[in-house]
Amino acid sequence: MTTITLRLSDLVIMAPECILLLGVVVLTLADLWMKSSRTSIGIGALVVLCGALAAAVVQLVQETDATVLFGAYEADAFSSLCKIVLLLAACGVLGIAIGTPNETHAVGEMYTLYIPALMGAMLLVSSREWMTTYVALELLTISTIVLIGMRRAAIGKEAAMKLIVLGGVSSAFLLYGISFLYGCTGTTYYEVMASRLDMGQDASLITIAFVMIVASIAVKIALVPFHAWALDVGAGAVVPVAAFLSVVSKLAAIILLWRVCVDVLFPHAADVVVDVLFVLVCVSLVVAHVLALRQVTLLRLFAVSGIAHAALLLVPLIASGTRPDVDAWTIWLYYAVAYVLMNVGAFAAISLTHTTGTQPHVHQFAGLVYRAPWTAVAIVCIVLSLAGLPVSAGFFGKLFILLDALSQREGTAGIVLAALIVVGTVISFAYYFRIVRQMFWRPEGPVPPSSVRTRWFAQTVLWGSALGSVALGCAPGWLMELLAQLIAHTVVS
Amino acid sequence: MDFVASAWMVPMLSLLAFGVVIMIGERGKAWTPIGSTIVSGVAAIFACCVWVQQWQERSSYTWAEWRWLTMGDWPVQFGYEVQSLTACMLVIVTMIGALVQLYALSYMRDDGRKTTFFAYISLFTCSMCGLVLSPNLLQLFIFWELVGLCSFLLIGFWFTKPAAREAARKAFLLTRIGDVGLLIGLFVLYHAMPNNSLALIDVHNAVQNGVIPEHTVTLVALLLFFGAMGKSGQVPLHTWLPDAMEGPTPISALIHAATMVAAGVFLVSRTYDVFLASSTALLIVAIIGAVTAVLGAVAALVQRDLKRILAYSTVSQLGLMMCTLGMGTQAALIAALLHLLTHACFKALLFLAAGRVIHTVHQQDIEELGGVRNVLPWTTGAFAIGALALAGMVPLSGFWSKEALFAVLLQGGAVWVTTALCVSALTAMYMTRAFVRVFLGTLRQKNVRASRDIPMGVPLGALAVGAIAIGWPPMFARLGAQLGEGYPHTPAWLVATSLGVVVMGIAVAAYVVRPRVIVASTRARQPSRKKVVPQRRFSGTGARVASILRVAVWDWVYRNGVVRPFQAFSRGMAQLDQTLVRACTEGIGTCTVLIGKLASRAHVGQLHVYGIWSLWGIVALLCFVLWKKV
Amino acid sequence: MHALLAVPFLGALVLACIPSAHMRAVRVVGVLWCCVPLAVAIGLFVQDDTGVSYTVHAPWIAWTVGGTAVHIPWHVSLDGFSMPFVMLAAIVCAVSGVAGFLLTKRWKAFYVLLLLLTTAVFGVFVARDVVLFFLFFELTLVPMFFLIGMFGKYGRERAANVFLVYNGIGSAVLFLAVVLLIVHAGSFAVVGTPTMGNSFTSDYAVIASNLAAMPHDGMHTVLFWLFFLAFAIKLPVFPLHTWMLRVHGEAHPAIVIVHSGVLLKMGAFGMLMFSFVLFPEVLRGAASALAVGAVVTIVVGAVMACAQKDVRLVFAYASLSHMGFVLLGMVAMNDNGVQGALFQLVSHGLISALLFFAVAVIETRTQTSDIASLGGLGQPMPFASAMLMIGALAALGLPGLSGFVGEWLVLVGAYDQWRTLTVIATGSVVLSAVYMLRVVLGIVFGPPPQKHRADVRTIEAFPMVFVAACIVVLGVYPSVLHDVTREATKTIVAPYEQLVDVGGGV
Amino acid sequence: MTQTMTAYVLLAALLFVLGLYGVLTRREPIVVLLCVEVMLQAVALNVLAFAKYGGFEDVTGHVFVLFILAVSAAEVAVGVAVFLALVRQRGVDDVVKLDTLHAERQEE
Repeated sequence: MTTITLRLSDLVIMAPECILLLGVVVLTLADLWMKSSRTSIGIGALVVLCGALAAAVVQLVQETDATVLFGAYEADAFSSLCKIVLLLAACGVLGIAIGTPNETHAVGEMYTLYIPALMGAMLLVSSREWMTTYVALELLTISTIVLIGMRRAAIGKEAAMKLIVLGGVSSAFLLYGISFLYGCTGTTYYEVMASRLDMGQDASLITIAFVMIVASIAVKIALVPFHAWALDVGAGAVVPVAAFLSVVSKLAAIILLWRVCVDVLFPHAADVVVDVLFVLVCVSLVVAHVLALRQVTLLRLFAVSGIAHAALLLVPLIASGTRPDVDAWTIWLYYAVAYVLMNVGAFAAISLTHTTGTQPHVHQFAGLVYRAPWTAVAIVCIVLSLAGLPVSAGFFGKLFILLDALSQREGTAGIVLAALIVVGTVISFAYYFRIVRQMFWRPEGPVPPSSVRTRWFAQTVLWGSALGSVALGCAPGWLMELLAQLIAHTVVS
Repeated sequence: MDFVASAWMVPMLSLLAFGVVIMIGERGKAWTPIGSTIVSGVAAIFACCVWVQQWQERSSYTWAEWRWLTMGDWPVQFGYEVQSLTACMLVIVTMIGALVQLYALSYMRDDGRKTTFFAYISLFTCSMCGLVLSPNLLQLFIFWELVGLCSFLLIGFWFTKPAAREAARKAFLLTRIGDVGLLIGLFVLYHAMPNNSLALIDVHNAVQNGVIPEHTVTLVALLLFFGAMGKSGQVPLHTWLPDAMEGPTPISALIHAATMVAAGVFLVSRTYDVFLASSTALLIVAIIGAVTAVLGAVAALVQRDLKRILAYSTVSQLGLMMCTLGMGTQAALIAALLHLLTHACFKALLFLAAGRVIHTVHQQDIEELGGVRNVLPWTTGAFAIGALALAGMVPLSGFWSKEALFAVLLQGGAVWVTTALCVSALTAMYMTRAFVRVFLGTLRQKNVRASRDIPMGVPLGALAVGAIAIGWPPMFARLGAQLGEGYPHTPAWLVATSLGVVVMGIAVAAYVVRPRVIVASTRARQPSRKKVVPQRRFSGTGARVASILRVAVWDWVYRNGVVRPFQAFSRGMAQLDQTLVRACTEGIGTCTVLIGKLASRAHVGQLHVYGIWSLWGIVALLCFVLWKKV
Repeated sequence: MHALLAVPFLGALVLACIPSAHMRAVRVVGVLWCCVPLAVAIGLFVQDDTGVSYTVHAPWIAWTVGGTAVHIPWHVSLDGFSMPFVMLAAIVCAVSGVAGFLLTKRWKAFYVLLLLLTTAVFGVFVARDVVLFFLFFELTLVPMFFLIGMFGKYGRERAANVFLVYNGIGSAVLFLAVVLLIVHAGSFAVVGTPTMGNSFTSDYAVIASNLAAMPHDGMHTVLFWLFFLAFAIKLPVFPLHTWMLRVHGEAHPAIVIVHSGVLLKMGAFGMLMFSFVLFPEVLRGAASALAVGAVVTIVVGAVMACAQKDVRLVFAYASLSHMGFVLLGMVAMNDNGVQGALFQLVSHGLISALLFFAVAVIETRTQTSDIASLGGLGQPMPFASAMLMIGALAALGLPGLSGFVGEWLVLVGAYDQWRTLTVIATGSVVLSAVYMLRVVLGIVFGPPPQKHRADVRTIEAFPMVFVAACIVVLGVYPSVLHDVTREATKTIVAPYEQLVDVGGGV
Repeated sequence: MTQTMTAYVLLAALLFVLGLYGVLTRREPIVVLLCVEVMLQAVALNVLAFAKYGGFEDVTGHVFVLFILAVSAAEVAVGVAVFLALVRQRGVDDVVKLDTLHAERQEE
């Protein structure tokens, strides 16, 4: 029997999460105490995030590669990179949140609650054990539910209710699948489980368990046909929460799927799982794009388009077949960064033009170019990236993904995937450019010109994302090279 | 000075005139027309020098060094070639061009776009000279089209008149149809030629050496002739030529009588080797020429418009030339060219005289004209000379050239010469009719005063002299000899017959068409034009036949057989494109949006529905996996 | 050569910084800046006479980890093949810039977008790297979308949407094709060895040589058709042309100048460079079918042009027909055909610019482009009418103007292979005269209008004269352009001709 | 021993399906939440059965069950809170009526 010990050095390895934990405690107390301006709490949360970001960067630079808690938590370059991406995204979301008028019952919680949710996401990235995974996942989900439900309008609660029920069911499925795997192996650690699984004996059972796990994670990612909640929940949340859902939660779930597939599923049933994912991705690509065509409610639109991007993010995983190589990881990370940039930017744009008390609608962009020409230009950059047009991060992301898909997966499957991606891209022009049309071709709508306030945080987020997108579009090689170098040894080993 | 070697100066002078005149524009309308006329006069004199020198030296000169284009590995060299035929044509073109410009100084005096007119004429002269001098069929084609352009521009010169617009359009399109044939002919030739050369000398050699297969030669010959048909108004592509009379009369004289319309004959002559190598092509040329000659003459007989009579006469004469060329001998070539030469002279004379009448009386309907003799005695004389020359009266130039034609046709066969004699009789008849109607009788228009107009008079005089003098037998024979070997000799009986036919034609026409003498006081009571029922001598069945023969038949056929069906077809196609094709291509997008709408509608917002979807999703995945496993 | 790309882009940035309130400054700077690329292009053209071509080959994007290395070099080159296109683009963009004066509002947006578009267009023509080409190709989409949608008639937005979606489909297909091409043939490894290596490049030259060394397989066919489809939408080929009619009919003439003058040419450029040159074996099998398609495009375009009521639509269908000639010349894939296609492209670009500039001038005076309600403009507007006339005559292939040379070469080239088809195509020359005369005579000839219409101003006259002069020069002495493209064309058609020689003709 | 385990696993499966059925058919939000809870507890039962009769030496399974209990409790707590808020704000006590966010109102 080994005793569970948690040394200080272990805490250092978990530094980003620890900082977040500490931060959330301090901020909650401060919120109780001060009851002062809500913005200061928000800024405090931002500082906490920056601290965690710094910690993650330091870990990355130091090439920390260690496990704690008997391997339940692993900090390596890839997870550090993922955490950095998530943290950056969360910073953006917080920036949007600070720039958005309060529509919730809460005062400080609307900032502090992001932190535990983010913590869940980060733990998910590092987790190598099912219990940890489950707890992290639920931490993420429940915090998000609270964030959604805090909205004053009833639709917020409705959305929260839907997420609770469907999220609960999906968790149940996940756990049910896990329980069978546990039953076959007697362990909850990924690696041990992978080594103990015996496909000869309980093939069907294990396969069913695998499918359940994949499907329940697909619910979190909102792949078709498990996507329907995402539309309603996205539309029911306030803008920053919707951004969080669409960026951080989704990315975390995708990373989880990636991890689980690589560590547990692929060694035993790569072909089956890849087939399942292939079907899901194909269906998602088609349905999401077509579905988005008619959406004019912005949050709903971005919830749907997020599905398509998520499907795209899974392509490198599918393409690799058995064990993703460095390319797949790098490309995935590149597109994840692009995804964060463009989606956070898009939500910042929504928040900036949004009139409090209404559902964000495409019409809110009407005539923006007359009111705020430079904002309009930034939004155009974001839209270009979303639609995958040059010169933007999204363009190269798509290019890399397609290159990878076609070079890794020869034959029809690769071509089908590629064809679906490009067809989807065309359809996406139609709905993304609706925003552009509104901005440039419509006269100013009912929104008074003053509604674009100088919300510096949201503005900064918008500009940061827009410039980041363009910069990545101009010099994509730089980031690719960097990412490849950073994760090379992690993946190869 | 070596005039032959510097023959390029001739078109260049005209081009220069064109450039300068068009650049200066209306600002220089006081002097640019005069300048342009002087330049063209210089060009004409230069051309004469070229001709004379060429005549004396009896040599041809070719310069083709200017690489215009490189097709494949073969450079297309442009340049100019002076030989007897081209030198002769050069003189005709520049001479008549200069005279017409001189004439136009007066004729167009009050026109607002006078300078444009002169610029166009200069451009035309330049293009025509370029055409004539071309050593290369491609170059020839380029100038061929350019003269067509000038013709189009000048027919539509009075562009505010709808009739002029339609005439211009028709002229362009019908000649264009011919040109396309010519173009295809060039493709065929290009591919058939051993080194892809379109130089005339190479074509000559290739055909002579029999390098090109027989059927290809026939094809090329026919296609070349098709081009010539368009330009030279051969049936059925001739209908543009009468309509082209909407243009100013000097233009009708220059382009639509003397020079451009003769380009078809020139083309056939220039590529005569190709035709000689194919008897089929020759036969077709002869048949179409004969048909055109007869139809044109008949149509001229029934026209009311003075200029249209002349236009149909041109059609008829060109048909005669073509028919002669179809005989396929060296003599035929010479005869046709001689007739081309004399025809240019007297037809230009006739047009200019007619123009003088129109300019003075402002009327060109011969039923409304009469007694112009009293106002314009000199013009009457000039017209008479022209008409007699055209009819083929004995001392005049037309007689000699026609005799040559008859001789050649006789060699070809009795049917041809008979046809030609018929045409000759008809020619005499319609010219007599026109002359009697216009110049004899009583003048109906009042307040008609003819001023003494030197710019108009000089060309008339010069051309009248030409129409008489060219036919001076020794000179004429030498001319023929210069053009080539084998000047035809006409048997005496044929000369007699042809003269008899002409005299008979004149007599019949003079008997039937009496000059109309009207007492001025009765005319004064009926000033309105519509009450004057034109009195036709060809009445009853004759009138009906006349109206059919007026060859408006062709217009009817074109309108109902080609234009209208094509318009309907094109409208139908356009409609189809706007509806069906658009629906098929853009329908994909619409369908996608529709599917999106349906899919979006399916998201009813209810937990249970979403849950059931997810459940079915899992079930489906499980089935899929298990199926895969099995 | 990079100045070509940098100058317009810089201009866009500078203009973006001028406040749009200073309308005069915006317009002056805009127009002048539009002419700078032209000057640069002329400079390059003159220097290039010596036969030196400009090429820059530098690493751009590369990542090398594990077993796979991917290189996307920055390979741009200005050779005999791209030179005419660059010149054309420079001229047309400058003309369009001047035509921007005829707009009534939002000059700043116009010039910024136009300059961006110019950058992208130059990029398309000089790129010798597959990814770079695609990038610039896509980059043209966005400014054009805005330009169409912001300026024009009532239906402009629909036109812009249709433009975006259809060209989007085109570039999506292109995207797929590009990626497949890189994966299929971008390998550095020696062809024929069992492992195809894990190192990819998107350099056009490498891909071309790899493809030439590879045995012909099904993937080649797929790629050929993908590329063809992508560019056939852009060119356009019947029946993929409906979007282009909308653009021609609805956008402002200043934009149609660029669209018709340059953007359609990108389709031909790409089709030649990617479909026909890279896959001669496939072309050999498909040439006859494509030639039929080309002739159908020619004839159908011409027939439908005869029935249009709007000047712009007549010109749009005329463009369709002329692009059919281009396609015919390209599929003939011999010296004359390809040269003719290139010539026809340049000439059509100039002619379109001239025609639509004239339309712009006329439309600003009369507020209509309906043939029936125009007429007799020759009297009040002699200059504009003359220019319209020159454009129309050039378009109907009158010798002495540039249109003829292209058609002549194309048809001579095509006659080599398809007799009947060429004759039919030649017959459509008559139709082109029919519709062009219908338009020109309808507008210029006839009784003059009641109202006074002012003739062109100097600023309007200048570009028209310039373009008309170019048309005349090309028509009178085509070797100016022809000699530039000759060597390039020879290298392009050599593999195909070799193939045909070996196979004993198509 | 294996038979016992099979029985437990079957029971757990039955419970899981029952819970799922309840979630998908019941209209009262609180019952739906309870059914979710039933599903989770079915899993817990499953895990326990494996832990007890699977022949594994450690307590992983038991610990897992504890985690499941705790987390599901938290989830239900949030769920009930949201439910109460909904009832208070809108008086909704039927899941079917929770369709304000449906597609038709969000469309163009």
